[in-house]
Amino acid sequence: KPAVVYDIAGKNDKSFNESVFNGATRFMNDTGIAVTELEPTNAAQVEQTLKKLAQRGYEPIVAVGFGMSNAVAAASEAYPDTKFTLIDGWVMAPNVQVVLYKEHEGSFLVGVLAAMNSKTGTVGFVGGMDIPLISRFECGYKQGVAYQDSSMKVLANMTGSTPAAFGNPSKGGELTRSQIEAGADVVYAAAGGTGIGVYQTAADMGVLAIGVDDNQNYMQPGTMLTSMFKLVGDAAYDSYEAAMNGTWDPAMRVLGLAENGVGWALDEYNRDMISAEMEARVNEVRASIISGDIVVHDYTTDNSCPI
Amino acid sequence: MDQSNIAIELTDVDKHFGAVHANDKVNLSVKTGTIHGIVGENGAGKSTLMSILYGFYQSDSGQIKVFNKKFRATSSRQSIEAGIGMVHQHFMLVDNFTVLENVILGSEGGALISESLDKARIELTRLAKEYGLEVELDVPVESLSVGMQQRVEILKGLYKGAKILILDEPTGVLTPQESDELFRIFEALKKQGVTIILITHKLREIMNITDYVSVMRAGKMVAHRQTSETNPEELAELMIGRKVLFNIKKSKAKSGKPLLIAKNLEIHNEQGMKRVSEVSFEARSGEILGIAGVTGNGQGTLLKALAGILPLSKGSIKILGETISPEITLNPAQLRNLGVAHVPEDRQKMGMIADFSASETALLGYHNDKEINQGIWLKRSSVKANCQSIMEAFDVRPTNPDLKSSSFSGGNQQKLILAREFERDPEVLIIGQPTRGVDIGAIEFIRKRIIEMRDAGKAIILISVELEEIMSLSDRIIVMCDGEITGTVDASDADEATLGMMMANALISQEKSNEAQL
Amino acid sequence: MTRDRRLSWINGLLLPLFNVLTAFLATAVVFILIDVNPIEATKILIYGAFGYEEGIGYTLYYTTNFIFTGLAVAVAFHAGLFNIGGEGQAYVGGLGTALVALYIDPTLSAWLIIPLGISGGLLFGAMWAIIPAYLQAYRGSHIVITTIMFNFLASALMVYLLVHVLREVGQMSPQSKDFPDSAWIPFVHDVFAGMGYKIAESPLNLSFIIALLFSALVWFFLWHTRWGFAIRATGKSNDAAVYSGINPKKIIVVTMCISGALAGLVGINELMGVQHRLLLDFNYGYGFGGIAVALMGRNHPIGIIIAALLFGILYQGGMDLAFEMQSVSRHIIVVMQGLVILFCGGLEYLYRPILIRFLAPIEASE
Amino acid sequence: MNDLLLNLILTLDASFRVCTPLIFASMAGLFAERSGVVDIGLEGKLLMSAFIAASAASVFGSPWIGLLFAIFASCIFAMIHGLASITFKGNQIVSGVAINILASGLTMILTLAWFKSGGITPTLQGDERFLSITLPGVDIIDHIPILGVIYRELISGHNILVYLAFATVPLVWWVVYRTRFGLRLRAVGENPKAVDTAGLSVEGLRYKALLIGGILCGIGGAYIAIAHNAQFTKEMTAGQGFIALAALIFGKWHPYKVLAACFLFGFLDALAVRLQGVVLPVIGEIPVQLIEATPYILTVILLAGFIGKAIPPKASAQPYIKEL
Ligand SMILES: Nc1ncnc2c1ncn2[C@@H]1O[C@H](COP(=O)(O)OP(=O)(O)OP(=O)(O)O)[C@@H](O)[C@H]1O
Ligand SMILES: Nc1ncnc2c1ncn2[C@@H]1O[C@H](COP(=O)(O)OP(=O)(O)OP(=O)(O)O)[C@@H](O)[C@H]1O
Ligand SMILES: [Mg+2]
Ligand SMILES: [Mg+2]
Repeated sequence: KPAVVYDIAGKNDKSFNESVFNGATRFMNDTGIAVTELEPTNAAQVEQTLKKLAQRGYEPIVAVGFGMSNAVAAASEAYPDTKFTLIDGWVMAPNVQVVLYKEHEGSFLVGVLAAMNSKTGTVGFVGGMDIPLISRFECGYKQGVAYQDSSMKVLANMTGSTPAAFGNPSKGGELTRSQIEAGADVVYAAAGGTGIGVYQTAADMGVLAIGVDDNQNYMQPGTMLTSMFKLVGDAAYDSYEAAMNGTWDPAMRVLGLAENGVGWALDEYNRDMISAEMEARVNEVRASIISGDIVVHDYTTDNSCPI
Repeated sequence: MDQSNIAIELTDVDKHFGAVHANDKVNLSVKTGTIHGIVGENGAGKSTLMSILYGFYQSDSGQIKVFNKKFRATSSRQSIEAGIGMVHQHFMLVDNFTVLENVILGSEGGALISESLDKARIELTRLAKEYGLEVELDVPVESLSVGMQQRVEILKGLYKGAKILILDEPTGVLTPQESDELFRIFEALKKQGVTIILITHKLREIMNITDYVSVMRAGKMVAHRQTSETNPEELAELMIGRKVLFNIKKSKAKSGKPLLIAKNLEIHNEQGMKRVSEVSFEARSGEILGIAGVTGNGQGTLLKALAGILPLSKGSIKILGETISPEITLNPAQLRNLGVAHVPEDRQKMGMIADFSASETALLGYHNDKEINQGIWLKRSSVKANCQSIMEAFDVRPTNPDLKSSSFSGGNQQKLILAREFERDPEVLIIGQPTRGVDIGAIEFIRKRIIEMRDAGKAIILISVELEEIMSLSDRIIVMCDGEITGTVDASDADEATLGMMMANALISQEKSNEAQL
Repeated sequence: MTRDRRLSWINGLLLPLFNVLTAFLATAVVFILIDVNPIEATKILIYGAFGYEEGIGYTLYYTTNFIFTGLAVAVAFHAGLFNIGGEGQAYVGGLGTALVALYIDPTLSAWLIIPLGISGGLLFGAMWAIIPAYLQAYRGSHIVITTIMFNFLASALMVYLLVHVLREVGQMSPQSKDFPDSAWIPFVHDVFAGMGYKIAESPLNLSFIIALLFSALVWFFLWHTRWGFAIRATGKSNDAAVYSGINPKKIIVVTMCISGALAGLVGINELMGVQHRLLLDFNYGYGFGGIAVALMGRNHPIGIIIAALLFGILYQGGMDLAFEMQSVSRHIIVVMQGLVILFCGGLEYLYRPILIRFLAPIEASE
Repeated sequence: MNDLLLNLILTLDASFRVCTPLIFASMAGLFAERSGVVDIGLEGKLLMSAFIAASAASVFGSPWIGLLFAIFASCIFAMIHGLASITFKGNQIVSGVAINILASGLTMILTLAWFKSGGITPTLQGDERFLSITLPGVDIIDHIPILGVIYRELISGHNILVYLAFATVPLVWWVVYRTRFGLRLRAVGENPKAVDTAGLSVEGLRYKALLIGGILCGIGGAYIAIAHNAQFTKEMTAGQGFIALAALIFGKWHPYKVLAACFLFGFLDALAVRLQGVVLPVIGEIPVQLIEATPYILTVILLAGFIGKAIPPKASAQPYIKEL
């Protein structure tokens, strides 16, 4: 009896809740097993929902988003025999499988790609809510850009400081506009729903944009350079599958380029925007990150960015 | 009488307001081209009846004929079109509109106001000439004196082509001079064949200018008279259903030491406008000091300052040993503790709180008293008991402390307020308009009580727009105008004419100052 | 029964009842529109709210918050003030509570820490109300607008603090570190366990008792002290207040402080009671809900408790609804809330004419 | 220097875009409050009409149809407010709050019911939305130094609704101060009894005012969803209705002053966007939150004193009750 609990942003956030949703749907289609989905409204309800699911014998229960850490901690303590999978969050418990991503690595890659595609020597970054998680994207991206071309300028903005900042396309659009007007010609958005406005404006003003979390290349074909995907959908899928096959284990999973948990999207939508040389370069960088020749700094380790 | 010249005919008009039966099967017929008076106690139903005629309220039943045509107004529009104009007890003007704008409102003609304004300007200047209703047309009405505002109301009616003009207590706020002016206008209108219905409490006016008079009591129409064939005493009796004596006899004042000495007061009102300057007087124990004057000439402001509501800008008040000055101020609470009682001019707005029970209204200003407070606890039981007793003392009906203040009639509300202020045995009493809008029966009662307080050796300062009241109560009278004292007379040798003159010649200077302001 | 009594019955009881029913009817229509069987839904909702111990616990836990904000709005109402800043005052009040809980010496006894935490909430809540109050009293600027502004300001301030000041390094979500156990208000299920009864776990904690306590306090304060009298007098008539020697400006400031303080108590239930840490948007929706609660409760503590309970039911039952019925979005609760506020607040007099016509006709008085 | 000028122009340009919905909303509020009805439901009306506009536009593939539906939806909400505050004499602020909450709930439920997605409508392609129009003669004037830039960046290149917004304000002024309706509107907001005794319908006037407000809000909402953006996303109005309300008070209920207020707030917003992340000499980097809060802080400060007392129409927020 698998279940999934989305965070406050809801499952249709066109961003990572949605890709979990896709993962769950995929599992349903493949196995025919129904996955119970829930979208609680506030902190108290998250915990309540998790406990209720556990109490009714649902498992594994996938919890989406950093916001759920406390709730999962409480629920897993109350129901020690229930399997929980927490994506993006952090809990220390024997029955909780924590899935984290090295967004900085993926961002590094798209940073490189952005640098290669910029003619003006300036690229932009639009973050959603001003929290370390997003700074991690930003920092990785900056490192990538600098790695490719240290003379590059990166304009970075956060949309806001409340969760609403993940769903404010107007502001996103304005931020993008200001960055473009200030010279940016490639803009990377790590802003959930806000990204929609970013890609829209980029398209309107004919500059390139980079999607995030899900593969968002389809959203503005022609101006979407690529997307820094983060396969949270797979995390959910795997968790369910493992539970089904009895191979589920609570070990923490930190997924980076190596594990192909993050990466850059190349599909029919952006195929002909990516030259062979770009592709080669990015893959080369990817390789050396995996091999450890390049170490990408993770903002959240010390809440600071070398660049 | 023959039907041809009947302007208005009401048959069995009936109206309820919630539980209040405001009009009870009222019949009335008014002859074209006459001045028809309507008298009655407060709450008798006069305003309601007229408002129904004017289409402001709708009657529950009964029928109305105007110029012999059956007529039922669902809004004032029909009444206006039928040729009825009304000057309400409380003016219906938009304060921040100019006179002109107020006049055209509702009958603008075109969809754009510019030409309607021009049209109105011409028409009004004509009317003004014809009836001597001169008003400045382009000033906001809030800057006009009450008298002027009333003219605007009359003009509104005439401009809309009124053949029947209803005036609800028009003279309540006017000086004798202004009233006479108004009556002159009535005559002019009458000559033009305009029918006038005049609601008033002042029998003098009825006797002087009406042709017919109808009397209402408790929602019923109790009598119709030809004015020439009746007299004030009869009317008064019809109104309240018993005899009343008009001027209460009072003994000579035994005035003692001054309890309140005001020196060169200068006071600004809430809006920061200077309303009182260079005013000095003293109030002695055992005498009533009357302050006469047209409303809006500073008495109101003076009253508030004496009661501690407004601060002084200059001068000083010595009161019961304390001294108030621009520097040292005492708030109303502190003054009450000293033994100063204050009956405010406006009972509805200041004196009471409509939604509060009588006992809570009776608590206003005294809620900090020792005897009703125990620590932080306000003892409602003693509050009620206290209210009960003062209600009995002043025969406030119904004698029920739990009743909402608003469910008392105006006069009873007034009595309740007086009771509250008198019963705590103060040394100095500051009283404003004690009987405004109160019926004769209540007036008599209230005035007696004021005299009693005087004879009990209190110092009383009395402000009233009713010259007759001032003269019958006061021992000394000062007349105020435009914020200054324009005369001081001993009650014994005061008469309406002289006082009127003192108020009036001031009127001229007031006009001046108005011009100065513009 | 006299007509006045009938009227007071109509206004005090029947009207609110009819209004709530209408709100639910309207909700039923919405359900049908998104083809969900309203009867089913209602069953689930009611069961979810009362059907089992845990559900009741949650219902009362939500109720607690609404009592606090409802009281806050009501007190302001009595002074003729419209405080729609409850949202922000609750938020900042929570900060006060949290600061005490976080920085006080945890070894102190809970008997000391918890009262201090409560005072912290009261103080900070009041603080957040005092500026709009001052502006209203001495600058004549619309309290409705200033309080709205302060809601936005509160959220900006809190986020800044949570992101840059109170969050511990490495912690992803903007939230403070946990409160020490000595700063936890006991859960009701723990209390019962202590007494040997076993009941289901729920966030319901002793803050609920505190809420009832404050309801009683407010009642006494408004109707049985001279200050309450002064407040109500000012609310009814500014002139009469001045005439009575009351200083309306002072009253405005004081009342708003009380109002803000009450709203500030949401923090003790949410933070000291349940979350045991300061986190984002713990106040979400309670401030505005309080307006509806105060209105439905006719600004009287008893009424407020009842109305708050209704909202508790909506929240908890609605949660279960979303849980049981996949096809029902959690946002249906928001719609219900809107409808309740509309019919119990904005359209509260919808039925008055009819009710009066039939139940208290004029003849009844004569 | 020239660079600074360009930046200024671009910021102003952004201000135009940002303040457009504020203008529509505050003008709507102006009609309501001038007639004596307080309307804090502006936010809700904006949100609802934004949603409806986006839905209709994507279904029918035309922004104009989207606009019409938006206006319709907003008017329905306006009428609900009217019913509550005019006919049934309820509390106007509460009714406004209700409308706001309803809107935020309904938009979510309906997106789910209609588009199987919580709080998002399909992205509008190409001319399914209002695109920016280039005014004639840009390339001619372009050669003139500063003027050219100003014309190209500032005046030209907005979508039609932006121009409409700025055309609306003088129109509103004219209606309020020059027409019979305006006269009656101002009167009913100051002293409804006077209007009543003049034989006019107080309720009728107030309903008209709210209806006009509904239309304006509808346009404002449509702008947000299908002109400034290319689809609806949840809570996308993000408090602009409240800012508009502030602007209304700030502008003392006078069309031109209100316009100024709207533009100021729009400018602040645009400036904030550009100041973000910028490290200023002495101050250093300004926290996002502070910038975010600036318009509110400013409003409060201004309310506090610089504009003295903002005196609303006397009868505003009071239902007109004739008999008890
Ligand atoms: N606007 C109103 N709404 C409801 N009831 C009212 C209203 N005005 C007056 N009343 C009630 O009508 C009754 C008479 O009011 P009113 O003030 O006319 O009496 P009054 O004639 O002035 O009293 P008195 O004759 O003693 O001076 C009172 O019960 C009062 O509460
Ligand atoms: N709008 C109203 N709603 C309820 N009751 C009212 C209303 N207007 C008047 N009444 C009540 O109807 C009765 C008649 O009031 P009305 O104003 O006609 O008396 P009146 O003769 O004009 O008294 P006054 O001499 O004080 O003006 C009073 O009891 C009054 O309180
Ligand atoms: Mg009366
Ligand atoms: Mg009258």
